[in-house]
Amino acid sequence: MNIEQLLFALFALLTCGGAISVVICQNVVRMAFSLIISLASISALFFLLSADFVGATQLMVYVGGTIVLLIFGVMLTSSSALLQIKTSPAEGFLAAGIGVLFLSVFSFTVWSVDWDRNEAKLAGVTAVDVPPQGYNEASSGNTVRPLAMSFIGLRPDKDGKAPGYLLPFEIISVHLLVVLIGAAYLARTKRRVSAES
Amino acid sequence: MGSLGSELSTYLLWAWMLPLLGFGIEVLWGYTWGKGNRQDKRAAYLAIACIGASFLLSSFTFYRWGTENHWQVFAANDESGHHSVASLADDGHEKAEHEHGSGEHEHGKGHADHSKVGDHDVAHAGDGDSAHHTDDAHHGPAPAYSGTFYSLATFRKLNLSIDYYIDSLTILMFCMVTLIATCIHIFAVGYMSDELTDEYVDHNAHTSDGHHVHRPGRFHRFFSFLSLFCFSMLGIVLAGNIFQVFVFWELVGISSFLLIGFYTERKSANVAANKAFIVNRVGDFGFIIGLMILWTYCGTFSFGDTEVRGHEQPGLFSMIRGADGEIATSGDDVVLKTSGHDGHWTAPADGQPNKTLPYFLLVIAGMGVFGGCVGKSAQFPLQTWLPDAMEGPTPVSALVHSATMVAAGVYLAARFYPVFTTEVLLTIAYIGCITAFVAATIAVVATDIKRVLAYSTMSQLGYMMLAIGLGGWAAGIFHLITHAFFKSLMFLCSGSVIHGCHHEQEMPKMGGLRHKMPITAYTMLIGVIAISGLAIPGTSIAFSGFHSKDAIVATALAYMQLNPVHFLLFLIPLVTAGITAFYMFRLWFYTFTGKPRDQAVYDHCHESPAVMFAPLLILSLFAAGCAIGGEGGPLYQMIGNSEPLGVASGVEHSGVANIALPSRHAIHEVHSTAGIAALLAAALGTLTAFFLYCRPVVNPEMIKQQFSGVHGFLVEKWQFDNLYDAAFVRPAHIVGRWCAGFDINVLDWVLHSAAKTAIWIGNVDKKFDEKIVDGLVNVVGHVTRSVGMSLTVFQTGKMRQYVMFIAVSVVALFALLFAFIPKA
Amino acid sequence: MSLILAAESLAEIINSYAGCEPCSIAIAAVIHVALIGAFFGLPAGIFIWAERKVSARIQDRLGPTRVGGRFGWLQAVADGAKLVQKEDLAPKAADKPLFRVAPYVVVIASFAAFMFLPFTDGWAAVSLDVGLFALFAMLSLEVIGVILAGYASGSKWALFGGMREAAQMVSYEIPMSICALIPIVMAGTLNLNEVIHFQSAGWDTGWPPFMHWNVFHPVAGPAFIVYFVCATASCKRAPFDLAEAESELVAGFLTEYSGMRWSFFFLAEYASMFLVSAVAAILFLGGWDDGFGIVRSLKGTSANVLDPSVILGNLIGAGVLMLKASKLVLIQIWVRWTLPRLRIDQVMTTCLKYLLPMSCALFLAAVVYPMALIVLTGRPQVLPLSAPLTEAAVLTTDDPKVEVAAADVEVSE
Amino acid sequence: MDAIGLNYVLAIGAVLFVCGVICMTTKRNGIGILMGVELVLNGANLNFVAFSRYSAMGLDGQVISLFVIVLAAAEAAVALAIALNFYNNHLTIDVDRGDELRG
Repeated sequence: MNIEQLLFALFALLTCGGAISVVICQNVVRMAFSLIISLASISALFFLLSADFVGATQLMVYVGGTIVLLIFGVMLTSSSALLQIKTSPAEGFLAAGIGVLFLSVFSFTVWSVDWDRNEAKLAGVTAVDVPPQGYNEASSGNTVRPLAMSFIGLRPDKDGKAPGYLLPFEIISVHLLVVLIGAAYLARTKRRVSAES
Repeated sequence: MGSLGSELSTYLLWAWMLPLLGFGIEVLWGYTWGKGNRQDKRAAYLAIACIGASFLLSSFTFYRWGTENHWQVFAANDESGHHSVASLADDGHEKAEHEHGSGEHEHGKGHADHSKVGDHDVAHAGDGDSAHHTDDAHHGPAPAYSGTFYSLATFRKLNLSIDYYIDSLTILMFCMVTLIATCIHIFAVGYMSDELTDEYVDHNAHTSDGHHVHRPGRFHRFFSFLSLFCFSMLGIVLAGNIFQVFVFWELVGISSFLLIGFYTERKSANVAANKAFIVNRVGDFGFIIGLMILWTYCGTFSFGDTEVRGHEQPGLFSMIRGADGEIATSGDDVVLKTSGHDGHWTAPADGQPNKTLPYFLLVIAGMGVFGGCVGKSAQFPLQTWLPDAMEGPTPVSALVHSATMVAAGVYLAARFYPVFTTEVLLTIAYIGCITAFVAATIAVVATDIKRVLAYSTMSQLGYMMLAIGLGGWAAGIFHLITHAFFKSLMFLCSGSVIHGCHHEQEMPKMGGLRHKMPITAYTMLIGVIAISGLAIPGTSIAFSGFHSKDAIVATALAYMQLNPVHFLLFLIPLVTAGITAFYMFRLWFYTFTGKPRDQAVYDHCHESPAVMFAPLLILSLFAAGCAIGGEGGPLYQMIGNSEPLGVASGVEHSGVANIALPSRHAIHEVHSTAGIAALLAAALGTLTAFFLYCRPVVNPEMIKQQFSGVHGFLVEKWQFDNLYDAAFVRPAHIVGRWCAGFDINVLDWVLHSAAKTAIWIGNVDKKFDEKIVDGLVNVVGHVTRSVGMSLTVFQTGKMRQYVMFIAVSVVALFALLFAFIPKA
Repeated sequence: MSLILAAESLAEIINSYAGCEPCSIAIAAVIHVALIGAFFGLPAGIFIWAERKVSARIQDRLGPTRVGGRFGWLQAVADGAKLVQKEDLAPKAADKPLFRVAPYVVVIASFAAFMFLPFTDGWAAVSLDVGLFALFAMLSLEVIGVILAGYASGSKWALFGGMREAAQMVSYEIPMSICALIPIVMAGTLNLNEVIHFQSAGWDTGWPPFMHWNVFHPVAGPAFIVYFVCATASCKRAPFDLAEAESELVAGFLTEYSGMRWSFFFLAEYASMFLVSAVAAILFLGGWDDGFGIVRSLKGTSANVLDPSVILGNLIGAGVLMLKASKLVLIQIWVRWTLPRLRIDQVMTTCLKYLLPMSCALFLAAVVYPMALIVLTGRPQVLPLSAPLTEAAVLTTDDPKVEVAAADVEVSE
Repeated sequence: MDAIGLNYVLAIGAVLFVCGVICMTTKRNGIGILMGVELVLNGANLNFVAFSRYSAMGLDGQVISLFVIVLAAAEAAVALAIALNFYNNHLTIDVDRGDELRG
């Protein structure tokens, strides 16, 4: 049990716990808080997976941005403080059943597939134990430049053989602009139903 | 000369297209111009500019043509020495000698030119050469240039194209038409000036409630029509194939229809326009028949020789007349010559014998085409439309009567001369003769100043036809040209009179106007003298009319000598010449001399503005002098230059009718006598008119009473209108009524009953639809709807449930996958 | 490895002495935590004391004079002692768990941000290429704690304070990040240490070395000012301290807090003040590079990081950085007690209508400026580049490709 | 890190996903549903990054997860605006009230 496994276990527990508590909590703000825990520990997982830029982005965008946004939403839409909208227990049980089914399906998939041999299979190599060609450890912590270059269409990590992501990048930036304007427009529409009615 | 033909054709093409351009612009923008202010004369200026420009182009063409031919065509050839009435014969001879010499050494160059000409200039040039070799005294005329502007389509054998056929006649016609048209345009600016208003009051048209018609002026419309008219006429003149001629023939018809019916509010104008149009259609029917015959047998439309897909194809003339100008017959057929005088045309491709054409069909074709000419230039059976055409504005009458429409008929007759057999020519001669006489007699009693002129036009046209029929080809064209000038002059004068007298056209209401409008009066006098063919005895000093007319009379005389049977063809024209002089002077005296008969008219009338009498002066100049020198003169020589083959040499007795045509030489033999006779007749007529109307010794009224029967008959225009009315119009009406009755009683009944049946069936069908078809459809619809309604329970509108459904279905999907996916 | 003092490397060193890997890592971690804690706590205490003194001077008072000598050195300690003793109570209406957790969130956030701060050449707990980015990310977590505090207190004042704070921080982060990006763009790396290396130069360029600091750059200079304003606002200092505007909302989100939790908030606030100031110093004022090439010369003597002169240089560098950061903090304090407070709408207007456009314009300028220079003078910058430090001191990677990429960036500057 | 197999990470992703789905199905609060969506997205993200770490995917996984994060932020903004409108129209955030489209 080395330190990484330790950290991984810790953050995995935090992640799952946060997610589950999101499901369980009835108070929206508490949900938000547990979501924060979950997402933050996910970003920690990212760091552990040597995807530091993604992790930082996860922190910045999700925890720093999206969640704050959500909490704003909570504040703006709660007609009473500490608002709670209960769901019927029946629904809860049903959902739980579905969840269990889902989880069983996924875990079955996850555990039944031999991921290490996966690429060997894909490569058509049989029986030989091909070590996974992951993102190499040596340059871990240096994903920033390769990512940036892949955004401008270069792929140093794959000797420029793989295509870059220039076009998606542009499209998404335009998309973001549109979303910005659209969200602003949607949000500023006047209240049609007055509080009295 | 880099192919003089193409050069000339270019000029003429422009001269031809400019009026069309003007027309287009005026039609498109004239109205908007006029809208701004009604005083806007841009349309008129544009039209004048176009036609004037084309006149200049024509003149330049004329100049180029002359220089290229070294003006030798104007040289009087040796016969012309004999022509003059009296003592000028000697120096006439000398002139001839001189010209002859020069002509000799000119000729080499001319010959070289012919060989160099790139176009198909062989149709006549070649003949010229051959004629030259046979007859030393005759040097080769300038060639005729024929070619293609634009080939519309080429079907297997038929080649439809826009061709040109340019010889001296074409150029001459171009100059004449454009010049006169220009003058008339200018005149019209003044004459139509009262159209320059928003509220034109038409005193001759009445609305249903009896008021005068008020309408906006149509200045620009008038001029656009004029431009169209000129374009069509020039198209006929330039046309290189008979089909093209036909097209523009119809265009002329249309534009004349538009112009005659210019005052559409007047019923009489509409009737006249329709009459002109329909009567022309009658003639054109014959035209088409002729066209079809020629096409069927000759396989080409073009006059001159054209080049179809590389190899020469002989034109109509070459086919029928060939190299020597004779119609070669074998048995009952006419042999169409497809191999030329110098092997210029390819022989029939697969060595088959020459194509032939039954002789009687050739006659019919000629008759048909001539029928077209009859309709167009108002010859004997179809003449009735012409007087009514006076309904149009006077400039239109001038144009129709002098240069364009009626001239077209004569022009075509002349152009098609080679196709006419002697029988056809005889018919033409008689038709022309009859027309000349009838029209002249009617003109004697007419009182409407324009109608008098109209009838005189008819009779003059008769003269031309007669001349062509008698083989006096050149004489006919000669008269056509001169007549065009003085007739347009006189019409414009009458127009100026009418304008001055505020649209008063009845001569009995006029009189003594020469004090009021001197210029009009004396220019008119020039025209009158010209048409009645007066000359100073003992000299050859005479106005144009004299020369042309006595050329015709001389032809007639010579013809009579050859064929005594047809002596009428000489006598009637002679008499008609007298009558012509009589009624023309009657008109002049009636209008301009004596004391005013209607004081009101007299007081109000005034001389026309300069824009109107300036053209008069120009035209009077030409009317007086265009035929200077008579048959020795340039005009006649130029015409003679494009004279078809075999005319000069005359024709021996031939054909079914056994007719011989006088040779040019024979005509000149009798020239002096004929001239004297014509002069005498004219003088007689003039004196009669003088003593009847100017210094009355006998009161015309008494004569009128004396011959009231004849007078009435004449006033009724020989009952032609009534005759046609009774013969064609009423029967047509009766038939129409029968048809109407049949329609109403039979056809309508059938239709109505059919409709009733349809309705009944429709009702039955409706029942069927409502009960059965709709029933089925409704059942289906209800089923669908109820199913849909039952399914709506799943659409709870609760988003979360949808998510739930999705989740469940995904799980199910995975389960299925795991259950049924083959294990690797 | 110049990351000699970064956690893993330290762990390796220790491991080389004592075999057990986990415990060596633990030891290394503890060392770092202790160090960062020192950096985190000491300045906070000092600044609390400094603030009181400065405010007193500005208000023509004496401020603390009793505790520990005539300058009241130990005032902060005394405050801490007092606060620790206070009862930890939560209002009835409060959402207790959140109410309790909120201060920890804030503290953790600003504490964690220290991980990425290079105190001297290569001495960062975690030296990543995304250093600055991660740092800002951590800082942005702080707002959540504030919001939670405001919400969980179950009181209007607190809620308003929290919302204001949230809105203010979220909106001021944007121009701040953009301005921080300007030196990043110039240096071509997110690694704070490399940014400092980019700014440090020797005398060999013919210019005084401090002229190479970004603050003297025609574009980065204004950016520094904008950044500093935004930084002041983002750690809710006056004149932007709407969150605890006493005159309007008693103490904002702090209203219901007392004792230790309350002091945590203050600790976090001062820590983050120090943090943003340090970042400003690193980005614009040359970080550990004293403006006269001393650190450079000391470090340049040997490639071995354990060489005493190098260590001395690093220590001096750390001191220099501290000095710069503290200066900036003092400026913040000075501003706080000098300027009146803005209205909330004015705060937002200042950010969205003035600072944001300015920062965008500056960013564009920073991108265009080198190109313009290349067009005009043929060189990407006015000052000549100094010879880089010895290989050992420059952060390198074992990935040749990225080396190449870095070279590209170098060239493209 | 290689000591930890890919499976574990994927398992965590699965848990996140399932939690998100359940969240979506059970929460009547619109914001709660939004959080569920975020959870689901994060599960997917985790898988992407994990694959980029453990398989030949290389950086692609990270790039895609970046895209997902950014678009998720955008989606959150729009969803929040929608939620506000919903609240303006119904004076509540209970999504079960918004069943105007019930069949």
